[in-house]
Amino acid sequence: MKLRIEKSPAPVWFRPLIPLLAILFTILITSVLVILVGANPFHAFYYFLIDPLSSRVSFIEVLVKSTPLLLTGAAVTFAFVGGFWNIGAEGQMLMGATAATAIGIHMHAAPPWVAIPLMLAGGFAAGMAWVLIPALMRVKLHIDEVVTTLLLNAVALLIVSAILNGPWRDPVSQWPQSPEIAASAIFPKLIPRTRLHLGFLIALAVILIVWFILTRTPFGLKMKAVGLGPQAARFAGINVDRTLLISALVSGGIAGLAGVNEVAGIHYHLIDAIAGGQGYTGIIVATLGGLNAWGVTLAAFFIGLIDTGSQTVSRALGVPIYLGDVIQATLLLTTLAFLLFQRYRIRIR
Amino acid sequence: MEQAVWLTFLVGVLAATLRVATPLVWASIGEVYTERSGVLNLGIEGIMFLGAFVGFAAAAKASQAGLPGYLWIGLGAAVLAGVIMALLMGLLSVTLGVNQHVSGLGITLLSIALSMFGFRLVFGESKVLPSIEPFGQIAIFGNIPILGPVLNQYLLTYVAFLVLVPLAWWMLYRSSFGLSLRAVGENPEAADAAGVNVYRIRYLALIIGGAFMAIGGAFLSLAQLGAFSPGIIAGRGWVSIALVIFARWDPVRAMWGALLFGAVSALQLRLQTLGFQLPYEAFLALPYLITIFALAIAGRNAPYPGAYLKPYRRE
Amino acid sequence: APPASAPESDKAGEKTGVLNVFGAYATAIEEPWDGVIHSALNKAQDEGKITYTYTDDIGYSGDMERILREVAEKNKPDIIFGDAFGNEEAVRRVAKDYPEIAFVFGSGGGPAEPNFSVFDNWIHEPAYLSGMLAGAITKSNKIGVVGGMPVPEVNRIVNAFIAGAEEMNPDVVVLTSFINSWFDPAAAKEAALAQIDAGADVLFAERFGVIEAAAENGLCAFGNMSDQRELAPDYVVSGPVWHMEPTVNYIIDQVAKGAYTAQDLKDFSMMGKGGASLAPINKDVKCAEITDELIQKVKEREEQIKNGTFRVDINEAQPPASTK
Amino acid sequence: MTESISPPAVEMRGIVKRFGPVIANNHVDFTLEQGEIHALLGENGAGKTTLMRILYGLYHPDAGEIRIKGQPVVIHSPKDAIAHGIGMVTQHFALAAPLTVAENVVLGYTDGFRLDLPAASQKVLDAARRFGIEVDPNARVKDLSVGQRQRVEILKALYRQADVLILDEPTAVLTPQEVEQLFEGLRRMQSQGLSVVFISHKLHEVMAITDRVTVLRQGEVIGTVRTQETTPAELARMMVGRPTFGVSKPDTSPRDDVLLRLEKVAALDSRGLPAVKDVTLHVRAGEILGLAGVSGNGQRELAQVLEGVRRCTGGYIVANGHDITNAGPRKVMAAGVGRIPEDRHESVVLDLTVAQNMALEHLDAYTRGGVLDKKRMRAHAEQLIEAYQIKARPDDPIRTLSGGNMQKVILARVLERNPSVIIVAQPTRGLDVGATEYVHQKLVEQRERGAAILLISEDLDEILTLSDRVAVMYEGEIMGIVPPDVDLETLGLLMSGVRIANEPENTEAA
Ligand SMILES: Nc1ncnc2c1ncn2[C@@H]1O[C@H](COP(=O)(O)OP(=O)(O)OP(=O)(O)O)[C@@H](O)[C@H]1O
Ligand SMILES: Nc1ncnc2c1ncn2[C@@H]1O[C@H](COP(=O)(O)OP(=O)(O)OP(=O)(O)O)[C@@H](O)[C@H]1O
Ligand SMILES: [Mg+2]
Ligand SMILES: [Mg+2]
Repeated sequence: MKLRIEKSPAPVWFRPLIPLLAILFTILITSVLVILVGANPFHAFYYFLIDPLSSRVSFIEVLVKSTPLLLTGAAVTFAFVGGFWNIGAEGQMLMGATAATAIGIHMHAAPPWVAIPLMLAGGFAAGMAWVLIPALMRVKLHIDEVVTTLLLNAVALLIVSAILNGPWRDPVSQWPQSPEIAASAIFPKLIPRTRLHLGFLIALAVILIVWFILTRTPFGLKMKAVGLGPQAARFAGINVDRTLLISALVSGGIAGLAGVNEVAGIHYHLIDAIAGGQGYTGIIVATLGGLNAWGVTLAAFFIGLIDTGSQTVSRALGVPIYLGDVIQATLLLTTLAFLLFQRYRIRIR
Repeated sequence: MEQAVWLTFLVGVLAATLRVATPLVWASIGEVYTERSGVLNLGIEGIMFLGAFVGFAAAAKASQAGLPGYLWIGLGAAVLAGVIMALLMGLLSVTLGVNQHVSGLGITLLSIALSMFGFRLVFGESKVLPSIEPFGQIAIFGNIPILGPVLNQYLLTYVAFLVLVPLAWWMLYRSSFGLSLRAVGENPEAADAAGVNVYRIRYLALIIGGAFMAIGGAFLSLAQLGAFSPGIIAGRGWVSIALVIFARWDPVRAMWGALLFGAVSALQLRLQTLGFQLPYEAFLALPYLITIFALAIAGRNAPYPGAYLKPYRRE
Repeated sequence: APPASAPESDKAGEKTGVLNVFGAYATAIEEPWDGVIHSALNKAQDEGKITYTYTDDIGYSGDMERILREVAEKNKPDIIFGDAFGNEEAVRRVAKDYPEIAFVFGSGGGPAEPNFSVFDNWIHEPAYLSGMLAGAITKSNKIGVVGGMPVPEVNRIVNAFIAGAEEMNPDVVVLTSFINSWFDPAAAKEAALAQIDAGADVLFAERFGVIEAAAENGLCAFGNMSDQRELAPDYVVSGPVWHMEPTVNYIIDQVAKGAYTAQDLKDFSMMGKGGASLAPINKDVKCAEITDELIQKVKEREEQIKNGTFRVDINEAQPPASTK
Repeated sequence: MTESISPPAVEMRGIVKRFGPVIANNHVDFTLEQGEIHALLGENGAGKTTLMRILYGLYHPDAGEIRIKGQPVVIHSPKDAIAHGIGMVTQHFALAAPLTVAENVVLGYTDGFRLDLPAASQKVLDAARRFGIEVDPNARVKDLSVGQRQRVEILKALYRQADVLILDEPTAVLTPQEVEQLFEGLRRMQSQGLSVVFISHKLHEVMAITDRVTVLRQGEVIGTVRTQETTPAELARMMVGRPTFGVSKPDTSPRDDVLLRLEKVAALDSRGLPAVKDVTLHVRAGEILGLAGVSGNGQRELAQVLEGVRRCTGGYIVANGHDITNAGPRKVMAAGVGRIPEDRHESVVLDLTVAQNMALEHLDAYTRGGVLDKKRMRAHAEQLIEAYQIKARPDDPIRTLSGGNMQKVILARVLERNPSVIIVAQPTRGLDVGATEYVHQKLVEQRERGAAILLISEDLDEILTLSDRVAVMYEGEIMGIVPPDVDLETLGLLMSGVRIANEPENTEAA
C-alpha cells in the first residue's frame, strides 16, 4: 500500500465536518483503552465532550480554561504569521506572570483602575523583553528562533524558581510561592460565584485586535509578506527586520498577558507551575486554528473543553486521569492530520 | 589529606559527569539523526519518557516471570516503543507533512500520557515505587587506583561513548546511508532526483533517532534507577535539543556538549555538598545559556540542514 | 481498576449510612505524600465505612479549584480530603463556599471556620528515632540527607533526624542536599552519590532515588513516609512512616455523628495517636550490624515519646548543607 | 535510415497527465532515437517539463506507455529511470549545496554501505575527463558558479551511465560562452552514442544543436520535424499557432537629460568580495542602455544596488534628480525608479494573491484611515489584469501563475506608475516566444514614453535588438560602451576582459 498526497481542496460543505471526523476517529481508536480499564466508551465520551457543556457551571469553567489558551494561541499566531517561529510563549508567559506579581503585590494602596492596567502593561512589557533576545538574534544574526525561544522557556522557569525559592518564598508556608497580590489587583469576576473573570474579556479583545491587525491593516499584510517571502517583502520596500521584530515583540507581549491573566484571574500569586504548558498548547491552538483569529478562538474553546472533559471522565468513571490525557493527545494528532483534508486528498494505491 | 579530598572530589565529578551525560548522548545523537534528515523531532522528551516506562515495565514483568535476561527484554521493548513513536512522527511529519513543531509536541504529550496510563494499568496504585534489580556497573577496572571509580560505569555508558559516538560519526560521514541522509536533509528534491527515496531515508532517520532516544530514557529506569517515576526525564529531552544545536548537528560535538552538561550538573551537586551555597538554578540554566551564546557566536553560519522543518512532497 | 459507576449514581451517598468521600490530589498518587492519604481512604472504603472517589495529578495550574467546585456541586460529597500545598488559596476559597462539606486538607496553615480542617505529616518523632539509628551505625561519622525542597514539612523531619543522630554520636556530620523538585529520582540519586563521594556512609532518603544509590554502594539507608524496606531489603534499615488512618477515622466518625468542626488534626499524625511510627527495624541489613543494645535504646526513646516524657523539638528552619 | 535497425532509445506512446482540470499532456507520442539530439519546443505551459518528468519517474502518467530500447517499462521513481539509463538535469538544479561535488555525484548511486570517498572522487574525475567536463570533485557545490553546477548535474547523469540525457532549459542560465561549452560537450556525448532531449525556448540554439524537433502546444504534439528541413519561422508558427514577428525599436533618438547617473559605484557580493568596481554609467531619457556580460561579473550585484536591496560601498547614484545611494527600496521607488529583478521569486510573495502582490510596493495608496482598502486593491488588480492580458484572477495566489504571467504581473506593477527610470534584469528568462515578444514590446513602449531604461541581460540577442547603447561588464568593471551594431568579435573581446582603445565616457559624450 502506498499513500499519496495530492493537492485538491475539499468541497466547502465538507470542511466543517473535518473536525467531527477527527473526533469520531479518535473515539474509535481510543475506545480500546477505555474498554481496557473497564469503562463504557459511550459514557467516557459523553463526559469528555458533552458533559462539560451540559451545565452552566462547567460551561463557564470551559471558558475559564480557554482564556489563557486564547491568549497564548493569539500570541503564537501573531508570531507565526509574521514568520517568527516563536516556541517560547511558555517562557514569555512566565515572565509576564512574574512582572504582574511584582506589580500586584505592591498595589495595596492603588485602586483597581490603576492596578490592573499597570499589571497588564507590566506583563506585556515583560513578555516582550523575554522575546527580545531571540528576536534580535534572528534579525541581526539570522539565528533560528525556534531553538532560542525554546531554550529560554527552561531559563524562564529556572528564574521563576530561583525567585520563588529565594526572595519571594512565601513567608508563612515556606513554599515556593510568592505573596498574594493586592485585592485591588485581582481581576473582578464577570459572574458571581464562578471563576469567569475580566481576563476572559481581555482575551476576546486581544483576539479581536489580532484579527483586525492581520486582516484589515497594511501592517498585517506586511507581516504576511515578511512571513511568506521575506526576500520579496524587502524588495517591495517593506522593512523586514522591523516588521519581524514587531511581530515577535507583540507576540511575546500577548504571551505575557496570558501570564498576567493567570496571576490576576486565577492564582493571585506566582507559582512555578503557573504556565503549566499552556504556552506550548498555544502552538497547538494556533496551528489547529489555521493561524487565523477565529480559528484560534474555536481551537482554544475546543482544547479548553477536552481539557475540562478529561478530568471529568476520570472522576465520573473512576478511570486513571491519564486516560483523558491520552485521548486529548490522540485527538490533537488526529485533528492535525485530518485538517490536511481541507487542502489535500490522500490517495491510497 | 587536603589533596586526597580534592582527588576524591575530582574523581567523583568525573564519574558523575559520564553517568549524567549518558542519556543525553543517546538522545542527542538520536536527534542529530532525525534533524540531519530535515525533521525536528520535538517528540524527544516524550519518547525518552516512554522508553523509560516501557523499558521498566517490560523488565519488571519479565523479571516477575523469572526470565533471566529481563533487563535486555526491557531494553528491547523500549527500543520498540521508541520506534513506534518514531513511525507515528513519520506518518505525521513525513507522509502527511504536518507542522513539525506541533506534531512533535503532540507526540510528547501522547507518549507521556500513554506511559502514565500504562503505569497505572500495569502496576496499579502502588504505595512504594516498584523497582527491579538494574543493570550493574562494570567493575573490571574497579581496582585501578584513582581512576577506578571513573571507569566503573554502566554498559550503556560504555556503549554510548565507545561505540555509539564513533559509529554515528562513521555512519553520517562515511557511509552511503549517511550521505543520503545529509542530502535528504539539505535538499530533498536533489536527493529524490538522484534516486534516493526521501521518505524512506526520513523514516529510517526517525526510527534510528527514536530508538536512541528511547534507550536514553531506558538508561535512567533500567540502569541508573531500577525504577520508574513520573519525574524521570525531567527536561532531559529539551536539553538534548539544545545540545544538538550547540553541536551544530555533529555527533562528536554532541558528545562533548553532553559531557559539559554532565560536568556542570555533577559539579553543582558536589559543590552543594561541600557547603557552597550557589543558586542551583544558575547552574541548571548554564547549558541553555551556553547554547544560546554558542549560537550567537556561530551566528549566521549555523549550518542548519537546508530542509529543516520542511515537509517534502513530490507533486 | 475501580468499577465504572454509571452516570446516574452521582446522587448516591445520602447521609444515612455510608459517607461519600472525595480525594483531590495535586500530584500523582505514586508520590508518597498523597499516596499515604489515598491508601488510608482506600482502607476505609474496604472496611465499608465510606464510598471513595478521587482525582489525582491535578497540578498547580488552576484546575484544583474547578474540580473542587464541580465535585461540590455535582457529587455533593460529605468529606473532601486532599493536599492544599501550592493550591492553598484556591482550596480555602472553595471550602468557604460549601460549608456543608467537610474539607480536610494537608496544609502548612491553620484551620478555618466553619469547615476547613488541616493535617500534615508530623513524622519528626520517628525521624528522630531514625536519626538515632543512623548516628549509631555510621563509621565515617558522616551521614547524608537528600530532600525535595526546603519547606517546613521537610525541614522539621530532617532537623529531627539530625538531632537524633547527634544524640547518639556527637561527632557526626550531617550533609543535607535539596534537589528542588518533588519528583526527580535521577537527580536525587546523583545528589546521594555526591554525598557518598564526600564520605557519607549512611543516607536518609527523604525522596525516591536515594536508596538506590546507597544499595549500589553497599551502604545503609533510611526511607521516608512509608516502609521502603522492599526497595532494598539488604540496605534499608528503617525510616519514619506516616499513617493517615487515625486522621481519616476520626473525621469519618465526627462527620457521621454530625459533630464535625474545623480543627488542626496535627495530633492524629503523631506517634501518640498512631499517626506516625518507626518502620520495623531491619536487623538483617548487610551494611551494618544493628545490635540489640541499639534497638533497645531506640525502643526506650520511642516509649518515652509515646507517653510524653520525651519531646522531639520542632525546628522548621532550613537545615545547613553541613552540620559542622 | 541507419537508426531504424536499432530500436529507439525511448518511445512514449499516448501519454496523458492531468493536474486537476489542466491536461498537461494529452495523448503525447514522443520518440527519441539512439544517438540523436532531440529538441522539445513549446510555449510556457505546453507540457514539455511534465512529459520529461514522467519519463524520469517524477510524475506518474494517467495513461500511456513507455518503451526503453523497445522494452515496455514502468517507471515509478527516478531510481527506476536511472536504472534504465535515463538522466535528467532539471530546470532548478537538484544539488545539495553544502556537500562536495563528488558526494553529490555519487549520491544515491553508491555500491555497498561503506562510502569510499577518495575512490569515489577518483571515479568522478575519470568520468569527467571522459566527457571533457572540468570540475574539482572535492569542491563544495555552494562555492560553484551556475555553469559549474550545471556541469555537476550532467556529470551526475553520466556517472550513472545514462545513455539518455534530458536537459530542461539548460541554457536559460548560461552565458554564451558556457552555452558553447555545453554544446561542445553535447556533441562529444552524441559521438559516444548518447541520446539527448533538449528543451529550450531559444530557436537558434535548437537550430544549432539538434537533429530533430518535437513541438508541443497545450499538451498536444503538433509535429516532429528534422531540424535540417525546417526554419525558425516555421517552428515558431508551430509553437504559437500563428506567425511571429520580432519586436522592432522605432528609430527615435534619446533625449539629452540624464535620468539615471551612476558615479564610481562599488559593491560587495554575498561573500563580501568586491563585485562592482567604480562603475560609471549615464542613462538618458528615452534610451535603453544594455548591460551585457558573462554572468557572475557583477551585473546581479549592480542591479541589486540600483534596486535598493544591496549596499553600495562607494560612489553615488542619482535617479531623476534624487540621490538614491543606499536609500533602500522605498526611497528608490519614490524617486521614480521601477524595478524588474532577475529572479521573479525575489520580487513577489508566492503565497500572496495577485492583487496583494500588485499593491505591496505602495500599500499607503491602499490604506484609508489606517485600514486596508481591499476593494480598491481588487479593482486595481482587475484593471491591470485586463490591461496587461494576464491570465489570472485577482485572488489567485501568485504561485499558481506560469512564469510568463508572473512576469506580466511584475511588469504591470512597475509600468503602471510610469517610472522615469527602469532597472530591468533578465526580463525574458524562461519565457516562450510569445511572452518574450510581449515583454520586449512593453519595454520599447516605455522607451518611447521617455523612460531611461537600464537593461541587464545575458541574452545577447535581446541586448542587441533593444538597446541604444551597449555597456559591457567584466569582473565588476565597465569595459566599454559600444553601439548595438558593433561587430560580435569586439563584443566578445570586451566580454572576456579586453578593453578597447577609446575611453568609455568618450562614447558617452558623442
Ligand atoms: N505540479 C503541478 N501541479 C499542477 N499543475 C501543473 C503542475 N505541473 C505542471 N502543471 C500544469 O501543466 C501544464 C504544463 O506544464 P509544464 O511545466 O509541463 O510546461 P512547460 O512546457 O515545461 O512550460 P515552460 O516552458 O514554462 O517550462 C501547465 O499548464 C501547468 O498548469
Ligand atoms: N505546485 C503547483 N501548483 C500548480 N501549478 C503549478 C505548480 N507548480 C508548477 N505549476 C505550473 O507549472 C507550470 C510550469 O512550471 P515551471 O516551474 O516550469 O514554471 P515556469 O512557467 O517554467 O516558470 P520558471 O521557469 O520561471 O520557473 C506553470 O504554468 C505553473 O502554473
Ligand atoms: Mg518547463
Ligand atoms: Mg519554465
